[in-house]
Amino acid sequence: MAVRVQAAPFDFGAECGAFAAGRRDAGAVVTFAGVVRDDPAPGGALVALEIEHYPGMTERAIAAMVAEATARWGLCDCLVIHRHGRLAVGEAIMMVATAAPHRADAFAAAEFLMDYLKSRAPFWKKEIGAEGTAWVAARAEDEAALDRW
Amino acid sequence: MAVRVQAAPFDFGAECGAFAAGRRDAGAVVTFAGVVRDDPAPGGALVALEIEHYPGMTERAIAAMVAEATARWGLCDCLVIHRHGRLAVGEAIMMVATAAPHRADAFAAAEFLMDYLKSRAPFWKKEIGAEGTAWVAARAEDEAALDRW
Amino acid sequence: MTLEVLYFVWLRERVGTGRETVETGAATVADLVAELRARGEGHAAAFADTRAVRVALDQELAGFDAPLEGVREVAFFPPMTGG
Amino acid sequence: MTLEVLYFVWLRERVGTGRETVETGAATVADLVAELRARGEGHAAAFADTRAVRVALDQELAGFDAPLEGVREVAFFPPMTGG
Repeated sequence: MAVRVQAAPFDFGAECGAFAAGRRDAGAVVTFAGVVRDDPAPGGALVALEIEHYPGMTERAIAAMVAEATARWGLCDCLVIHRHGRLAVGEAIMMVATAAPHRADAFAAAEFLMDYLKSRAPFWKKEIGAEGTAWVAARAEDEAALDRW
Repeated sequence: MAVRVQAAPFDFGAECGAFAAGRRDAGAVVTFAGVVRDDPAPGGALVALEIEHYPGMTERAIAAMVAEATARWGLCDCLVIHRHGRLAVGEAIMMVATAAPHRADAFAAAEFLMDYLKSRAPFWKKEIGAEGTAWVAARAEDEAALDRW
Repeated sequence: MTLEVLYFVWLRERVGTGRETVETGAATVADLVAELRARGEGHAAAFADTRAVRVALDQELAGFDAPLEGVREVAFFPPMTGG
Repeated sequence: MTLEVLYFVWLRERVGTGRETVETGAATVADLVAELRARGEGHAAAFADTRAVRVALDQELAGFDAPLEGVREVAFFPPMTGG
Protein backbone atom coordinates (compact mmCIF):
# COMPACT_ATOMS: atom_id res chain seq x y z
CA MET A 1 0.00 0.00 0.00
CA ALA A 2 1.40 3.40 -0.90
CA VAL A 3 0.02 6.94 -0.98
CA ARG A 4 2.01 9.76 -2.57
CA VAL A 5 0.92 13.40 -2.70
CA GLN A 6 3.42 15.39 -4.71
CA ALA A 7 3.99 18.40 -6.94
CA ALA A 8 6.40 16.52 -9.21
CA PRO A 9 5.18 14.68 -12.31
CA PHE A 10 5.06 10.90 -12.19
CA ASP A 11 5.51 8.32 -14.95
CA PHE A 12 2.17 6.50 -15.28
CA GLY A 13 3.61 3.69 -17.42
CA ALA A 14 6.54 3.07 -15.10
CA GLU A 15 4.22 3.07 -12.07
CA CYS A 16 1.85 0.59 -13.75
CA GLY A 17 4.75 -1.67 -14.70
CA ALA A 18 6.26 -1.63 -11.22
CA PHE A 19 2.88 -2.19 -9.59
CA ALA A 20 2.03 -5.23 -11.74
CA ALA A 21 5.55 -6.71 -11.79
CA GLY A 22 5.84 -10.28 -10.57
CA ARG A 23 2.42 -10.49 -8.94
CA ARG A 24 1.91 -14.16 -8.11
CA ASP A 25 -0.84 -13.41 -5.60
CA ALA A 26 -3.17 -11.22 -7.62
CA GLY A 27 -4.72 -12.26 -10.92
CA ALA A 28 -6.19 -8.83 -11.58
CA VAL A 29 -4.57 -5.41 -11.73
CA VAL A 30 -6.65 -2.29 -12.46
CA THR A 31 -5.15 1.16 -12.95
CA PHE A 32 -6.72 4.55 -13.52
CA ALA A 33 -5.06 7.76 -14.64
CA GLY A 34 -6.72 11.16 -14.58
CA VAL A 35 -5.32 13.40 -17.31
CA VAL A 36 -5.71 17.18 -17.78
CA ARG A 37 -8.24 17.37 -20.61
CA ASP A 38 -8.27 20.07 -23.25
CA ASP A 39 -11.53 21.62 -22.01
CA PRO A 40 -12.98 25.06 -22.60
CA ALA A 41 -11.74 27.56 -19.99
CA PRO A 42 -11.97 31.32 -19.41
CA GLY A 43 -10.67 32.94 -22.58
CA GLY A 44 -10.92 29.86 -24.80
CA ALA A 45 -8.85 26.75 -24.36
CA LEU A 46 -7.38 25.49 -21.12
CA VAL A 47 -3.77 26.51 -20.58
CA ALA A 48 -3.15 24.71 -17.32
CA LEU A 49 -4.76 23.37 -14.18
CA GLU A 50 -3.70 24.53 -10.71
CA ILE A 51 -4.43 22.10 -7.90
CA GLU A 52 -4.62 23.29 -4.29
CA HIS A 53 -4.70 20.83 -1.43
CA TYR A 54 -4.70 20.66 2.38
CA PRO A 55 -1.32 19.20 3.40
CA GLY A 56 -1.71 16.75 6.24
CA MET A 57 -5.43 16.15 5.83
CA THR A 58 -4.88 15.01 2.23
CA GLU A 59 -2.61 12.14 3.26
CA ARG A 60 -4.88 11.18 6.18
CA ALA A 61 -8.01 11.18 4.05
CA ILE A 62 -6.44 9.08 1.28
CA ALA A 63 -4.91 6.63 3.76
CA ALA A 64 -8.36 6.09 5.27
CA MET A 65 -9.89 5.42 1.83
CA VAL A 66 -7.10 3.00 0.96
CA ALA A 67 -7.57 1.14 4.26
CA GLU A 68 -11.31 0.84 3.68
CA ALA A 69 -10.90 -0.35 0.07
CA THR A 70 -8.24 -2.86 1.08
CA ALA A 71 -10.41 -4.38 3.79
CA ARG A 72 -13.62 -4.34 1.79
CA TRP A 73 -12.32 -5.93 -1.41
CA GLY A 74 -9.43 -7.99 -0.02
CA LEU A 75 -6.81 -6.15 -2.03
CA CYS A 76 -3.31 -7.59 -2.32
CA ASP A 77 -1.96 -4.12 -3.00
CA CYS A 78 -3.06 -0.57 -3.69
CA LEU A 79 -1.35 2.63 -4.88
CA VAL A 80 -2.59 6.23 -5.00
CA ILE A 81 -0.58 9.11 -6.44
CA HIS A 82 -2.09 12.62 -6.60
CA ARG A 83 -0.33 15.74 -7.76
CA HIS A 84 -0.83 19.34 -6.68
CA GLY A 85 0.42 22.62 -8.13
CA ARG A 86 0.38 23.57 -11.80
CA LEU A 87 -0.29 20.95 -14.49
CA ALA A 88 -0.30 21.39 -18.28
CA VAL A 89 -2.88 19.89 -20.64
CA GLY A 90 -2.08 16.22 -21.28
CA GLU A 91 -0.27 15.71 -17.95
CA ALA A 92 -1.43 13.03 -15.52
CA ILE A 93 -3.11 14.54 -12.44
CA MET A 94 -3.33 11.37 -10.43
CA MET A 95 -3.47 7.61 -10.58
CA VAL A 96 -4.89 4.70 -8.67
CA ALA A 97 -3.83 1.05 -8.93
CA THR A 98 -5.44 -1.96 -7.27
CA ALA A 99 -4.49 -5.64 -7.25
CA ALA A 100 -6.81 -8.45 -6.19
CA PRO A 101 -7.23 -12.17 -6.86
CA HIS A 102 -10.32 -11.53 -9.01
CA ARG A 103 -11.17 -8.73 -11.43
CA ALA A 104 -14.52 -7.70 -9.95
CA ASP A 105 -12.82 -6.74 -6.67
CA ALA A 106 -9.95 -4.90 -8.38
CA PHE A 107 -12.42 -2.89 -10.50
CA ALA A 108 -14.78 -2.10 -7.61
CA ALA A 109 -11.95 -0.95 -5.36
CA ALA A 110 -10.48 1.31 -8.07
CA GLU A 111 -13.88 2.91 -8.75
CA PHE A 112 -14.54 3.33 -5.03
CA LEU A 113 -11.18 5.05 -4.58
CA MET A 114 -11.82 7.33 -7.55
CA ASP A 115 -15.27 8.32 -6.28
CA TYR A 116 -13.89 9.10 -2.84
CA LEU A 117 -10.81 10.93 -4.14
CA LYS A 118 -13.09 13.14 -6.25
CA SER A 119 -15.32 14.23 -3.41
CA ARG A 120 -13.69 13.43 -0.05
CA ALA A 121 -9.99 14.18 -0.46
CA PRO A 122 -9.14 17.88 0.03
CA PHE A 123 -8.05 18.83 -3.49
CA TRP A 124 -9.43 21.72 -5.50
CA LYS A 125 -8.87 22.48 -9.17
CA LYS A 126 -8.53 25.88 -10.77
CA GLU A 127 -8.75 26.20 -14.54
CA ILE A 128 -6.26 28.64 -16.03
CA GLY A 129 -7.43 29.90 -19.41
CA ALA A 130 -5.96 32.41 -21.82
CA GLU A 131 -7.99 35.25 -20.32
CA GLY A 132 -8.75 34.31 -16.78
CA THR A 133 -9.04 31.65 -14.13
CA ALA A 134 -11.96 29.84 -12.49
CA TRP A 135 -12.29 27.36 -9.65
CA VAL A 136 -13.86 24.12 -10.84
CA ALA A 137 -17.23 23.58 -9.19
CA ALA A 138 -18.08 20.22 -7.64
CA ARG A 139 -20.41 18.16 -9.83
CA ALA A 140 -23.65 16.81 -8.38
CA GLU A 141 -23.04 13.46 -10.09
CA ASP A 142 -19.66 13.10 -8.34
CA GLU A 143 -21.35 13.52 -4.96
CA ALA A 144 -24.16 11.17 -6.02
CA ALA A 145 -21.60 8.55 -7.09
CA LEU A 146 -20.73 8.01 -3.40
CA ASP A 147 -24.20 6.63 -2.71
CA ARG A 148 -23.47 3.38 -4.49
CA TRP A 149 -20.84 2.31 -1.96
CA MET B 1 -8.11 1.25 -31.49
CA ALA B 2 -5.78 -1.74 -31.54
CA VAL B 3 -6.19 -5.48 -31.02
CA ARG B 4 -3.16 -7.73 -30.68
CA VAL B 5 -3.29 -11.52 -30.26
CA GLN B 6 0.20 -12.84 -29.77
CA ALA B 7 2.36 -15.57 -28.23
CA ALA B 8 5.10 -13.11 -27.26
CA PRO B 9 5.14 -11.41 -23.86
CA PHE B 10 4.20 -7.73 -23.70
CA ASP B 11 5.35 -4.98 -21.35
CA PHE B 12 2.27 -3.87 -19.40
CA GLY B 13 3.93 -0.73 -18.04
CA ALA B 14 5.23 0.37 -21.43
CA GLU B 15 1.81 -0.25 -23.01
CA CYS B 16 0.06 1.77 -20.28
CA GLY B 17 2.54 4.60 -20.69
CA ALA B 18 2.21 4.71 -24.48
CA PHE B 19 -1.58 4.47 -24.30
CA ALA B 20 -1.93 7.38 -21.85
CA ALA B 21 0.81 9.55 -23.38
CA GLY B 22 -0.23 13.03 -24.39
CA ARG B 23 -3.98 12.45 -24.20
CA ARG B 24 -5.56 15.88 -24.51
CA ASP B 25 -8.95 14.44 -25.49
CA ALA B 26 -9.53 11.94 -22.71
CA GLY B 27 -9.54 12.81 -19.03
CA ALA B 28 -9.80 9.20 -17.93
CA VAL B 29 -7.63 6.19 -18.74
CA VAL B 30 -8.42 2.77 -17.27
CA THR B 31 -6.21 -0.26 -17.74
CA PHE B 32 -6.60 -3.87 -16.68
CA ALA B 33 -3.97 -6.62 -16.63
CA GLY B 34 -4.72 -10.30 -16.08
CA VAL B 35 -1.78 -12.06 -14.44
CA VAL B 36 -1.12 -15.80 -14.04
CA ARG B 37 -1.92 -16.37 -10.38
CA ASP B 38 -0.16 -18.89 -8.16
CA ASP B 39 -3.23 -21.14 -7.82
CA PRO B 40 -3.50 -24.78 -6.80
CA ALA B 41 -3.14 -27.10 -9.83
CA PRO B 42 -2.85 -30.86 -10.43
CA GLY B 43 0.08 -32.02 -8.32
CA GLY B 44 0.29 -28.97 -6.10
CA ALA B 45 1.22 -25.49 -7.26
CA LEU B 46 0.71 -24.12 -10.75
CA VAL B 47 3.79 -24.39 -12.98
CA ALA B 48 2.41 -22.67 -16.05
CA LEU B 49 -0.72 -21.85 -18.00
CA GLU B 50 -1.20 -22.93 -21.62
CA ILE B 51 -3.64 -20.86 -23.64
CA GLU B 52 -5.24 -22.25 -26.79
CA HIS B 53 -7.18 -20.03 -29.16
CA TYR B 54 -8.99 -20.05 -32.50
CA PRO B 55 -6.87 -17.98 -34.89
CA GLY B 56 -9.04 -15.82 -37.10
CA MET B 57 -12.16 -15.98 -34.95
CA THR B 58 -10.24 -14.55 -31.99
CA GLU B 59 -9.36 -11.33 -33.80
CA ARG B 60 -12.89 -11.01 -35.28
CA ALA B 61 -14.58 -11.54 -31.92
CA ILE B 62 -12.37 -9.03 -30.10
CA ALA B 63 -12.71 -6.43 -32.88
CA ALA B 64 -16.49 -6.70 -32.56
CA MET B 65 -16.33 -6.19 -28.76
CA VAL B 66 -14.03 -3.20 -29.18
CA ALA B 67 -16.35 -1.64 -31.78
CA GLU B 68 -19.35 -2.10 -29.49
CA ALA B 69 -17.57 -0.66 -26.44
CA THR B 70 -16.27 2.29 -28.44
CA ALA B 71 -19.72 3.20 -29.74
CA ARG B 72 -21.52 2.58 -26.46
CA TRP B 73 -19.22 4.58 -24.18
CA GLY B 74 -17.83 7.11 -26.66
CA LEU B 75 -14.25 5.96 -26.21
CA CYS B 76 -11.40 8.10 -27.51
CA ASP B 77 -9.22 5.02 -27.73
CA CYS B 78 -9.11 1.36 -26.79
CA LEU B 79 -6.44 -1.35 -26.70
CA VAL B 80 -6.71 -5.11 -26.20
CA ILE B 81 -3.70 -7.44 -26.04
CA HIS B 82 -4.20 -11.17 -25.37
CA ARG B 83 -1.49 -13.81 -25.34
CA HIS B 84 -1.68 -17.49 -26.25
CA GLY B 85 0.74 -20.36 -25.72
CA ARG B 86 2.61 -21.09 -22.52
CA LEU B 87 2.77 -18.54 -19.68
CA ALA B 88 4.63 -18.77 -16.37
CA VAL B 89 3.21 -17.73 -13.00
CA GLY B 90 3.43 -13.94 -12.61
CA GLU B 91 3.32 -13.24 -16.37
CA ALA B 92 0.63 -10.98 -17.83
CA ILE B 93 -1.93 -12.96 -19.84
CA MET B 94 -3.73 -10.01 -21.34
CA MET B 95 -4.55 -6.36 -20.93
CA VAL B 96 -7.26 -3.90 -21.80
CA ALA B 97 -6.98 -0.11 -21.88
CA THR B 98 -9.75 2.42 -22.43
CA ALA B 99 -9.69 6.21 -22.71
CA ALA B 100 -12.78 8.42 -22.41
CA PRO B 101 -13.58 12.00 -21.44
CA HIS B 102 -15.09 10.85 -18.12
CA ARG B 103 -14.12 8.07 -15.73
CA ALA B 104 -17.48 6.29 -15.52
CA ASP B 105 -17.35 5.54 -19.26
CA ALA B 106 -13.72 4.41 -19.20
CA PHE B 107 -14.43 2.05 -16.27
CA ALA B 108 -17.65 0.65 -17.75
CA ALA B 109 -16.03 0.00 -21.13
CA ALA B 110 -13.04 -1.77 -19.54
CA GLU B 111 -15.30 -3.99 -17.43
CA PHE B 112 -17.53 -4.75 -20.42
CA LEU B 113 -14.51 -5.77 -22.50
CA MET B 114 -13.19 -7.97 -19.69
CA ASP B 115 -16.54 -9.71 -19.24
CA TYR B 116 -16.81 -10.37 -22.97
CA LEU B 117 -13.18 -11.45 -23.36
CA LYS B 118 -13.70 -13.98 -20.54
CA SER B 119 -16.73 -15.66 -22.07
CA ARG B 120 -17.06 -14.71 -25.75
CA ALA B 121 -13.54 -14.64 -27.17
CA PRO B 122 -12.28 -18.12 -28.19
CA PHE B 123 -9.51 -18.64 -25.65
CA TRP B 124 -9.15 -21.66 -23.37
CA LYS B 125 -6.79 -22.09 -20.44
CA LYS B 126 -5.04 -25.27 -19.37
CA GLU B 127 -3.39 -25.44 -15.95
CA ILE B 128 -0.06 -27.21 -15.93
CA GLY B 129 0.79 -28.54 -12.47
CA ALA B 130 3.71 -30.57 -11.18
CA GLU B 131 1.83 -33.84 -11.69
CA GLY B 132 -0.68 -33.24 -14.41
CA THR B 133 -2.72 -30.83 -16.47
CA ALA B 134 -6.35 -29.77 -16.43
CA TRP B 135 -8.48 -27.55 -18.66
CA VAL B 136 -9.94 -24.65 -16.72
CA ALA B 137 -13.73 -24.89 -16.56
CA ALA B 138 -15.87 -21.87 -17.34
CA ARG B 139 -17.27 -20.23 -14.21
CA ALA B 140 -21.01 -19.63 -13.91
CA GLU B 141 -20.35 -16.15 -12.51
CA ASP B 142 -18.37 -15.19 -15.62
CA GLU B 143 -21.31 -16.12 -17.83
CA ALA B 144 -23.71 -14.35 -15.44
CA ALA B 145 -21.56 -11.20 -15.58
CA LEU B 146 -22.64 -10.69 -19.20
CA ASP B 147 -26.23 -10.09 -18.11
CA ARG B 148 -25.43 -6.68 -16.71
CA TRP B 149 -24.59 -5.21 -20.12
CA MET C 1 -21.58 -29.90 -49.26
CA THR C 2 -17.99 -29.85 -48.02
CA LEU C 3 -17.28 -28.45 -44.55
CA GLU C 4 -14.07 -27.79 -42.70
CA VAL C 5 -14.79 -28.98 -39.16
CA LEU C 6 -12.52 -27.67 -36.37
CA TYR C 7 -12.19 -29.02 -32.84
CA PHE C 8 -10.61 -27.22 -29.90
CA VAL C 9 -9.48 -28.12 -26.39
CA TRP C 10 -10.89 -31.40 -25.07
CA LEU C 11 -13.04 -31.90 -28.17
CA ARG C 12 -9.81 -31.93 -30.20
CA GLU C 13 -8.23 -34.32 -27.68
CA ARG C 14 -11.19 -36.72 -27.82
CA VAL C 15 -11.67 -36.63 -31.60
CA GLY C 16 -7.91 -37.00 -32.06
CA THR C 17 -7.53 -34.17 -34.58
CA GLY C 18 -8.06 -30.43 -34.69
CA ARG C 19 -9.47 -30.32 -38.20
CA GLU C 20 -11.16 -32.59 -40.70
CA THR C 21 -12.93 -32.12 -44.00
CA VAL C 22 -16.46 -33.50 -43.90
CA GLU C 23 -18.76 -34.26 -46.82
CA THR C 24 -22.33 -33.91 -45.55
CA GLY C 25 -25.92 -33.20 -46.40
CA ALA C 26 -26.77 -32.08 -42.85
CA ALA C 27 -29.24 -29.20 -42.74
CA THR C 28 -28.37 -27.92 -39.25
CA VAL C 29 -25.57 -28.06 -36.71
CA ALA C 30 -27.55 -30.64 -34.71
CA ASP C 31 -27.83 -32.87 -37.83
CA LEU C 32 -24.08 -32.55 -38.38
CA VAL C 33 -23.35 -33.48 -34.76
CA ALA C 34 -25.49 -36.61 -35.14
CA GLU C 35 -23.45 -37.60 -38.21
CA LEU C 36 -20.12 -36.84 -36.53
CA ARG C 37 -21.03 -38.93 -33.46
CA ALA C 38 -21.37 -41.96 -35.70
CA ARG C 39 -17.79 -41.60 -36.96
CA GLY C 40 -16.31 -43.47 -34.00
CA GLU C 41 -15.69 -43.62 -30.28
CA GLY C 42 -13.61 -40.44 -30.14
CA HIS C 43 -16.27 -38.38 -31.89
CA ALA C 44 -19.00 -39.94 -29.74
CA ALA C 45 -17.05 -39.04 -26.58
CA ALA C 46 -16.50 -35.46 -27.79
CA PHE C 47 -20.23 -34.95 -28.36
CA ALA C 48 -21.47 -37.04 -25.40
CA ASP C 49 -22.88 -33.96 -23.69
CA THR C 50 -23.55 -31.12 -26.11
CA ARG C 51 -24.59 -28.80 -23.28
CA ALA C 52 -20.84 -28.39 -22.71
CA VAL C 53 -20.18 -27.69 -26.41
CA ARG C 54 -20.28 -24.34 -28.20
CA VAL C 55 -20.31 -23.92 -31.97
CA ALA C 56 -19.15 -21.24 -34.39
CA LEU C 57 -20.15 -21.05 -38.06
CA ASP C 58 -17.59 -19.23 -40.19
CA GLN C 59 -16.12 -17.82 -36.96
CA GLU C 60 -19.38 -16.46 -35.53
CA LEU C 61 -21.05 -18.06 -32.49
CA ALA C 62 -24.23 -19.93 -33.43
CA GLY C 63 -26.79 -22.30 -31.94
CA PHE C 64 -27.24 -26.03 -32.62
CA ASP C 65 -30.40 -25.27 -34.59
CA ALA C 66 -28.55 -22.95 -36.99
CA PRO C 67 -28.73 -23.93 -40.70
CA LEU C 68 -25.49 -24.93 -42.43
CA GLU C 69 -26.40 -23.64 -45.89
CA GLY C 70 -23.59 -21.50 -47.27
CA VAL C 71 -21.31 -22.28 -44.32
CA ARG C 72 -17.71 -23.37 -44.98
CA GLU C 73 -16.13 -23.65 -41.53
CA VAL C 74 -17.74 -25.20 -38.43
CA ALA C 75 -15.89 -25.11 -35.10
CA PHE C 76 -16.72 -26.97 -31.90
CA PHE C 77 -15.28 -26.03 -28.53
CA PRO C 78 -16.09 -25.82 -24.80
CA PRO C 79 -17.24 -22.61 -23.07
CA MET C 80 -14.50 -20.01 -23.39
CA THR C 81 -12.15 -19.14 -20.52
CA GLY C 82 -10.03 -16.22 -21.69
CA GLY C 83 -9.23 -12.95 -20.03
CA MET D 1 -9.66 28.49 23.60
CA THR D 2 -7.15 29.14 20.82
CA LEU D 3 -7.88 27.74 17.35
CA GLU D 4 -5.85 27.66 14.18
CA VAL D 5 -8.38 28.50 11.46
CA LEU D 6 -7.48 27.56 7.87
CA TYR D 7 -9.13 28.77 4.66
CA PHE D 8 -8.77 27.18 1.24
CA VAL D 9 -9.63 28.10 -2.35
CA TRP D 10 -12.15 30.95 -2.67
CA LEU D 11 -12.64 31.15 1.09
CA ARG D 12 -8.92 31.96 1.35
CA GLU D 13 -9.24 34.49 -1.47
CA ARG D 14 -12.21 36.23 0.17
CA VAL D 15 -10.83 36.23 3.72
CA GLY D 16 -7.45 37.38 2.38
CA THR D 17 -5.37 34.84 4.31
CA GLY D 18 -5.00 31.08 4.42
CA ARG D 19 -4.53 30.87 8.18
CA GLU D 20 -5.29 32.87 11.30
CA THR D 21 -5.16 32.20 15.01
CA VAL D 22 -8.52 32.81 16.65
CA GLU D 23 -9.30 33.23 20.35
CA THR D 24 -12.87 32.09 20.87
CA GLY D 25 -15.42 30.70 23.28
CA ALA D 26 -17.57 29.24 20.47
CA ALA D 27 -19.15 25.92 21.38
CA THR D 28 -19.77 24.66 17.85
CA VAL D 29 -18.59 25.26 14.29
CA ALA D 30 -21.76 27.26 13.63
CA ASP D 31 -21.00 29.53 16.60
CA LEU D 32 -17.46 30.02 15.32
CA VAL D 33 -18.72 30.90 11.83
CA ALA D 34 -21.03 33.55 13.35
CA GLU D 35 -18.03 35.10 15.15
CA LEU D 36 -15.81 34.93 12.05
CA ARG D 37 -18.48 36.63 9.88
CA ALA D 38 -18.32 39.65 12.20
CA ARG D 39 -14.59 40.06 11.57
CA GLY D 40 -15.10 42.07 8.38
CA GLU D 41 -16.34 42.17 4.81
CA GLY D 42 -13.96 39.48 3.55
CA HIS D 43 -15.00 37.02 6.24
CA ALA D 44 -18.67 37.86 5.70
CA ALA D 45 -18.29 37.21 1.95
CA ALA D 46 -16.52 33.91 2.57
CA PHE D 47 -19.36 32.67 4.79
CA ALA D 48 -22.23 34.30 2.87
CA ASP D 49 -23.62 30.91 1.85
CA THR D 50 -22.48 28.12 4.17
CA ARG D 51 -24.24 25.50 2.04
CA ALA D 52 -21.18 25.84 -0.24
CA VAL D 53 -18.74 25.48 2.68
CA ARG D 54 -17.30 22.28 4.13
CA VAL D 55 -15.47 22.07 7.46
CA ALA D 56 -12.78 19.81 8.89
CA LEU D 57 -11.87 19.60 12.59
CA ASP D 58 -8.29 18.46 13.16
CA GLN D 59 -8.25 17.25 9.55
CA GLU D 60 -11.44 15.16 9.75
CA LEU D 61 -14.64 16.22 7.95
CA ALA D 62 -17.32 17.41 10.36
CA GLY D 63 -20.72 19.13 10.37
CA PHE D 64 -21.55 22.71 11.38
CA ASP D 65 -23.18 21.42 14.56
CA ALA D 66 -19.98 19.66 15.67
CA PRO D 67 -18.60 20.75 19.09
CA LEU D 68 -15.21 22.49 19.16
CA GLU D 69 -14.09 21.21 22.54
CA GLY D 70 -10.59 19.77 22.32
CA VAL D 71 -10.17 20.88 18.71
CA ARG D 72 -7.00 22.71 17.65
CA GLU D 73 -7.34 23.14 13.88
CA VAL D 74 -10.49 24.16 12.00
CA ALA D 75 -10.44 24.30 8.20
CA PHE D 76 -13.05 25.80 5.87
CA PHE D 77 -13.18 24.99 2.16
CA PRO D 78 -15.60 24.43 -0.75
CA PRO D 79 -16.70 20.95 -1.91
CA MET D 80 -13.68 19.00 -3.08
CA THR D 81 -12.84 18.50 -6.74
CA GLY D 82 -9.87 16.16 -6.84
CA GLY D 83 -9.29 13.03 -8.86
